[in-house]
Amino acid sequence: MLRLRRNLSRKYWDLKMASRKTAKSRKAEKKVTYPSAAAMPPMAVSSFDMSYNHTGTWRSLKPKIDYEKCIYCLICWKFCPEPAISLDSVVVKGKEKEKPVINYTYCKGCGICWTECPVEAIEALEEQR
Amino acid sequence: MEEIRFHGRGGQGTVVASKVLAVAIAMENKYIQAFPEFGVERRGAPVVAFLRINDEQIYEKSRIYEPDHIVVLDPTLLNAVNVTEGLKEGGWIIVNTEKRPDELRQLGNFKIATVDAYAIAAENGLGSKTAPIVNTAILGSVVRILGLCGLESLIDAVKSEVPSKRDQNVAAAKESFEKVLGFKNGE
Amino acid sequence: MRKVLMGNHAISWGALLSRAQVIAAYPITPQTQAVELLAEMCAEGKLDAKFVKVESEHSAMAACIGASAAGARAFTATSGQGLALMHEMLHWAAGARTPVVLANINRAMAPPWTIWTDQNDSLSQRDTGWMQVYCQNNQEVVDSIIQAYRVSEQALLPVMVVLDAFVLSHTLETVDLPDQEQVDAYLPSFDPEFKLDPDNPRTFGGLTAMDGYFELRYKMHQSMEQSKGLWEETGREFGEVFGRPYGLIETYKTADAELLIVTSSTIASTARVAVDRLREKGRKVGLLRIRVFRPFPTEEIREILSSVKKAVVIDRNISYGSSGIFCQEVKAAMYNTANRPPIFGIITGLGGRDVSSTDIINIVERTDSKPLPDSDIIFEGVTIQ
Amino acid sequence: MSSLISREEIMGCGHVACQGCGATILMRHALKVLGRDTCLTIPACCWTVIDGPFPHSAANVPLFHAAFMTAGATASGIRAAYDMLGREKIKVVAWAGDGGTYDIGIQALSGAAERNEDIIYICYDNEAYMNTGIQRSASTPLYAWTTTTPVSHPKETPKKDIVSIMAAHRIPYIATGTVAYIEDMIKKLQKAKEIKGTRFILLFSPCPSGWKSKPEDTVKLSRLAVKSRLFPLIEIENGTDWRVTVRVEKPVPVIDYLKLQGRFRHLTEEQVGLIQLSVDREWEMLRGKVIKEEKQ
Repeated sequence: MLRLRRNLSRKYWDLKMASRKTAKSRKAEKKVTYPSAAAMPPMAVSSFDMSYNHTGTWRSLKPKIDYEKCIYCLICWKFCPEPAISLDSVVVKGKEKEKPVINYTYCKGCGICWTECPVEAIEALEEQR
Repeated sequence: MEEIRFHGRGGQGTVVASKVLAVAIAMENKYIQAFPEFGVERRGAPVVAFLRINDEQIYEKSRIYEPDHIVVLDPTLLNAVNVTEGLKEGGWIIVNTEKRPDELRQLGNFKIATVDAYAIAAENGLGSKTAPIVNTAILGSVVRILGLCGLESLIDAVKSEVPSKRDQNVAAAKESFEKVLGFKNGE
Repeated sequence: MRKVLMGNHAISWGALLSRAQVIAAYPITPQTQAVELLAEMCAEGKLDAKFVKVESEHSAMAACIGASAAGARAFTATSGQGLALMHEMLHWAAGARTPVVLANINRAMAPPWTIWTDQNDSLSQRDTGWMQVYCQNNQEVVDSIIQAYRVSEQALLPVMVVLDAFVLSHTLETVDLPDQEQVDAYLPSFDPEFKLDPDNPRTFGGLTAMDGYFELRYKMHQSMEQSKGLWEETGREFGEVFGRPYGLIETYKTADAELLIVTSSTIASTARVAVDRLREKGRKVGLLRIRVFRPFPTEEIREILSSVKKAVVIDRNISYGSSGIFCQEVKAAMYNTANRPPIFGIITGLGGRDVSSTDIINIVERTDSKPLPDSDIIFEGVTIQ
Repeated sequence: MSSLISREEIMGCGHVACQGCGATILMRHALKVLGRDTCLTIPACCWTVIDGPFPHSAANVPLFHAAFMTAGATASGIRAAYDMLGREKIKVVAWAGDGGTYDIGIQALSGAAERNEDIIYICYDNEAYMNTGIQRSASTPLYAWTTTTPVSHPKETPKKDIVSIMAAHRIPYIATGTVAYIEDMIKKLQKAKEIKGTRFILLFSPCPSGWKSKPEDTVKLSRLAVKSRLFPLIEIENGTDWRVTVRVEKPVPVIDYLKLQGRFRHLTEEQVGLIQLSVDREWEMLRGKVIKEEKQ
């Protein structure tokens, strides 16, 4: 019986195992379109992230952080829906702080950051195109 | 192939009777097919169950129109429904009744067997006084008369298929096997 | 192990022997004993599975799909209205390529209320992407569920194992239960390549633009086509291991047949008796049983039908305004062939009306005087006047 | 405040949510709390689209797109599978809109809750069918405009009280949350994570496209909803122990919230008054149920 199991599994399942890839979501430079049905997985299963989609192009107003005014409260970072604000580390007045940095590749210019900023340190500039 | 039709009333265990007999016969390596009259069984209403027995696989999947034998679990059904409908000439009618077989000559040119299954069921405490459950108390007779399987197989089937009062049901089946009265009309 | 089982319990045993891991089901007459026994098997630990006692058939299939996508072998059983309620999710299971197995008990659709058999419930799901297997006895129900998982998990398409209400679901038959160890060897555990796994996070079924949907559907069809070979192979190997071979179709006395009865389910079983009785009368009659309806065994049907003088297709179903559904499919399969016999399409047994071997003999004999059918749809047994 | 928030971003950039989408801020923070050992199932809703097209996804956790009415059932099935496969630690989360929760999905949700499935069901509530183009749902508030409740016949019935419906299921944990009070939501999700059984989280999710509000007002609107007592932040244990988690001392008039949204532009003074009355009445009813009010 064990032999039969092995035979069967070789026949049907080894092939599948061989094609198994450990691919996690990969970064994609552009929208992936499979060249053929044969190249596609059997079902609509994702293999790539959304990083190709540069939503910064949606923006008509561009937020600009004035780090002179910034109190490093991180409210802008907290409320960013993209998230297009990442945290950098800086030393301010001898203290290590987390500094919000806007990633313009993805910032859609929604304006939540400049609306919520408690010290009006974020300016909305007309997008130059 | 032999085909048997069971007549009873909802709640009497008619379907269980056909099932227990089917299991008993299957133990002796025969093919069986047992089914109720497909529908909604209601307590007290007349019900019918069918049983086919064959040495080979059974392909016919229709209901039984011309049974070889009839089993009647409730004597009052003799007046309520046409129990002999389609019964093949010379077939057995096995009836739960106090009467002797020759008192049922009016049923026609059939072989008749009787057993007082109510009394047997009551003695063994099966069901209530007003509604004794007679399935095992008639199956002993069926096995004896029709010779479909041995009493031992029936007892094993009763043990495996009847959920409660196993010993009493086995006793009822044995008693029924002993007490059945057989009569061939015209003889 | 030989056992006496009703069709509903054959379903439960099929799921148990296949080691289903998640069962999600909702009760409906005439399926109830199947889920009752499964619940008992799970509660007693005979079957190591989780039974999700959902609040509808729609949810039953949704839960099966979720479970299957997460990597568990999922099972459900339903009938008639329940299957109709599942319709959306049947598409979902197939489209998501989740190898769920479902036992459907053919129950005629309401209104009026009815609980007896005909095939309109399952045939209404013809185009959902489910494979469909029509069983003729309780033995085949157990065997087909086991085979269904093997085919399904390779083809990544769900399978519906179909049986007649009451004629099988509530009928006790002698069933030879396969040995668990042998089943384990025959059916390896479910280990899908793509599953919901935090270690390899993927999104399933996301919005697909016009660039991909068509190809994915093409692949579904392709898998369906390829599964024909899988069914043949799986059925043949089932025979080697368990002594009961199966195929897409089953033939009986077709070698020299001039007239062929084509049908499915339990009518096919009864038709075998009719063939024997007609042969006793000197008639050269054969039987073709369509076991697997999706994928449709076009080639097999062509090969056999092209050598007979007449074919009678018996349908326990109807496509209103057209004809019997098996008949349509058989005719379509034959159209592009050179030798096609006249095909008589018979509708009978709707709503569970009994079909005996005598009825089938009558159907066959009524075609004797006719070289061609008077109509594309012939009703047998309906009281019209 | 920000120490509560994980610095790890799970939800990725490039998703296709509208500018100022509340539901995206909520997802971002929910995933931060839930962590990577989470499996999402999402029925038809805005997030069906937001996540991105095949073969892409912004979720970065396993995600199963489910049929509209099946979030509760699909999550139940995934849960059952993980339990059978020895992966009990994975958290199964249904993430559904108000349509998929209040309307078409309520049966599957109620079924899952009654069975006390070990799942977290999160409804992000933007008060209408936004993904299909702003049609009214059972969650749409009184007098609001939607494309199926035009200004000549605005919605005549109040928003369905889904929280009470879920409380009636006596599930172990229910909570409400919103964008402006992210820390409150984080604490609730952290608590929910540790509880077994069905946990229901209702997240109030401003939608600039559907509410005809400015994208930059998303946080402000959610704050005003809480401060006007229109959307109280509460939690309920076992369906019986109600608590207000963010106490509102001096409520702002509801008009402050309404006037920022185009969907309420047509309101008469009388209608505004009636909305205010209903908010006050609901608040009194809530106070009757609450055992404790907490200061934030």
